[in-house]
Formats: sequence, C-alpha cells, structure tokens
Amino acid sequence: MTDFPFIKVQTADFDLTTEVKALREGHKDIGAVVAFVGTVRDINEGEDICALELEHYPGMTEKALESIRLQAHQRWPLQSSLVIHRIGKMQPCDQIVLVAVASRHREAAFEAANFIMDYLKTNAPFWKKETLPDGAEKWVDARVSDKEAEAKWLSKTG
Amino acid sequence: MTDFPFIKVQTADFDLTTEVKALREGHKDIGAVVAFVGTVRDINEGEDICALELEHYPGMTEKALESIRLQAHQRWPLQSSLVIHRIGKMQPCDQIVLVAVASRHREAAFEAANFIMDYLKTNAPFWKKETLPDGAEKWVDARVSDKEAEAKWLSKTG
Amino acid sequence: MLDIFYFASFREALGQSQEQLPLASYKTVACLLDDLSKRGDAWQLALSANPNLQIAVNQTIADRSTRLNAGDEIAFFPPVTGG
Amino acid sequence: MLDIFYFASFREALGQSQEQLPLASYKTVACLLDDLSKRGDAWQLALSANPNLQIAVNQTIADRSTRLNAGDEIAFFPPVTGG
Repeated sequence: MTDFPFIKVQTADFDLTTEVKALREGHKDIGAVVAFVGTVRDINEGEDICALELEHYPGMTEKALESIRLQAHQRWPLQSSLVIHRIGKMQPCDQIVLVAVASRHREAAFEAANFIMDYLKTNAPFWKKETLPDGAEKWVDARVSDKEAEAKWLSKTG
Repeated sequence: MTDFPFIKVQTADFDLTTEVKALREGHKDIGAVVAFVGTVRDINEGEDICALELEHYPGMTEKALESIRLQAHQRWPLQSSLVIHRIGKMQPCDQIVLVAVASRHREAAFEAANFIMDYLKTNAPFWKKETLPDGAEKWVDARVSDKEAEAKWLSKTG
Repeated sequence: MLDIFYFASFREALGQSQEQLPLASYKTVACLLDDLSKRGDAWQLALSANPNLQIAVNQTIADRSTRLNAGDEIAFFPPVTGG
Repeated sequence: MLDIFYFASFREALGQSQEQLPLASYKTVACLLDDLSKRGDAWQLALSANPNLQIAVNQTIADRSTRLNAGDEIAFFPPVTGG
C-alpha cells in the first residue's frame, strides 16, 4: 500500500502493544516511548456524533506523513517513529490515529510525538465527516487552535 | 497491594493495549490518549548495562504517585490517568514504567503525561541499581536534568 | 493533459472527484481556477471565493502562482481535519 | 518509639534497612540525625555530611526541622532515580 514502512494508512484498527513492539524492534538503547492515540469522541462542538468517516488523498497522504516524520527526526535525536492513520467509517471510541516515537530520553520523545501530531493535523490530507443522530452528515471544520498549535513549533528550538 | 486503583507498583510486566483499554473504559468523550513507556536501556552514561534492579519505599511510593496524579488532574482537564511502575530485577529492553493519560484534546494529554513523568522522576521513591558486565553493581545517580525538567512546570500555566 | 482531483466537501459540492483537462490553456494554477470558476456558483464558491482553498500540485502543497506542466496532478480541497 | 527506615545506597552503606529508637531524645529530625551520625564515618557521610540527603516523615517529604511524635515513621534515602 505504501513505500514507507513507518507510515500506514489503513481501514483496519491497530493494536497498541503490537505497534510499539515493532517500533522498538532492533533498538536496544531506547529509554522512552511516547505513543499518542486519537480516538472518536461521541460529542464534537456540542453535537452528538453517531459515526465518523475519514476521507484522504491517496499518495499525497503518505508523502505528507513521511515528510512530517523526517522533520521530527531532523529536529530531535529519535531512534524510531511511526504513524498509523485509519480511513473509512468509524464509531465513537474507535482508534483513529497512532503516533509513536522512541528515543533515548523522554523529553525528545514527548516533543517529537507532539510535533508530529500538530503537523499531521494541519498538513496531512485527511477529512472527517460526522453523522449526527438525525442522520445528517456534516464535514468537520478545521480548528483555528490546530493552526496555532502548528505555529508554536516555528519559534521553538528542537 | 494498594488503595489507589490508578496506581500500580508491581514486579510483573504490563501490556500496553490492556492498560490503555482500562484507562479509556467508561469514558466516551476521550479524544486523545498519551502513553509514556520508560524502558531499560543497554547503556547508561557510557557504560554497558546487563541488568537493573528497582527498589522502592512501599507505602510512600503509592502516596507520592497518587499525589502527582491528582496534581495533574487539577492542572489539566483529564478524563482519566494511570501510573504503573515495576520493581525488582529487569533486563535491557524491559518496560519499567507506564504513564497514560486520557483527555478530550491532545494538548492536555501531552502536557499532563509529561508533567507526571517529570514529577515521578524526582518525587517518587524509587532507586535503580545497575549491574555492569564485570558483575559490579552501581546505584544510579540522580540527574540534574531531571530536577530542571521538574522545575520548568513551576513557571508554566496549566 | 492535467489530472484534476477534488476532495471531501469539494467533491460533494462539485459533484465529481476527478477529471482531465488539456494543459494548453493553463500556464498556472490561477489560470485553471479562473476557468473552473466560470462553471457556476458552486465552483466559484469553492474555488475562487474561498479564502481557505487548499491546492496541491503533484501531491505537494502549492498556490495560485504555481506553474503547470503536462501530466501534472492538481488537487483542490478544504483545510484538512484528520488526526 | 520511632520507626526508622534506610533505602537504596543508604541501606547498603549503613548495613541495615530499619530499626526502632525511643522517641524521648529526639524532638526533631535534626536531633535524630545528630545522634545517628555519631555511629561512625558511614553514618556521618550518608546523613550529616550529605547535601543530597532526602528525609521523609510518615511517608511525606520532610526536612531537618520537622518535629517528631510517638509512632512516627522516618526514612532516610538518596535522591530518587525511578521512571
């Protein structure tokens, strides 16, 4: 599906233990792993959510995610990292995205995982459509706070 | 072993998927989970490590961890959090500690998990002893950078 | 030829996900957008009158001034909302 | 009585993990430390001459000025290194 072994865009769910094990495989001097899991909430901007559908731009998605991952590796001393993003139909409580980062020390791992998520939110071509209780469908609006979260990294030193 | 259901001090290993599932149980409006896993590195301060032994202060450990967890909940809007810390003998690559935090949005989850780890490092009564290749045992020295990491939260607003 | 893609709310509002157009008349993304906007209100709303329009050329973020070449893949979409 | 605990490198250097002492002579942690330090070099090194000495009374971080009461649990240990 992709040429990037540490990037997966898939309809299937993922297992945290399995993925973190794969992330750590072959690296003995890892001291810190930070894993972020984004999940479907049952309420968004005050409205009940019954289902969520994730559309993406095949090809560009993988390139964008790989570019974000490489920027993180240039900025922090990481042993490894991976990004999994699901597409298709999902229910409340489902896992949507996994960003996992391994490093010698915890600060780099926390910062890099946070950075990858902030950039993914504003640069990876995914779009969410919610289904409301009355059956109506609604494209999710981009959040201003996501742009602000991305911008904060410009003034930070890695 | 403890009166704090979200604090576990145990010799047994833990499974990430199982623990994150328990963390999320009963909370539907979680949008973000951040899990930190600390692992035994095979090298520390330039020396090869063959084994690690974790000693703790039973009773005070649980109180200290619960206090740190509550401070995080006062500071950020969290749905739930948990801390698992292993004690006893461990090998390189073994998991030592898990801090997992669930929140509506990712920023609180990242910050709270980072905060709990920084405070755990300097306030929870655990001590590490390393076994070197020649069989010598050596107590690990506290790191100045850990004190600095803790101090940074004093000037930050939650 | 140029391959044009529309995603998410654009795909729905414009009633199509992709099309091919001859390169000849479009030196830049702006030229292409001007022409597409003449197709009707939905097109103008999504493409010309939309301050949040996102543009990618060959799967890399681009803008109106980006020059086009034969075989280019151009995509138009709203701000992304994944994660 | 007071329950005294020693952890990690202190436990090893002092050759014991816990002991009981009568409260009577020790109004504060400082009094207790002064007395323990008279036991020899290892005690002085770990307890009196150690700028990094950590003290807990009843499982809460304390300092030399903390007052002691009957039944208190006092612990001495080096800086923590978990996580």
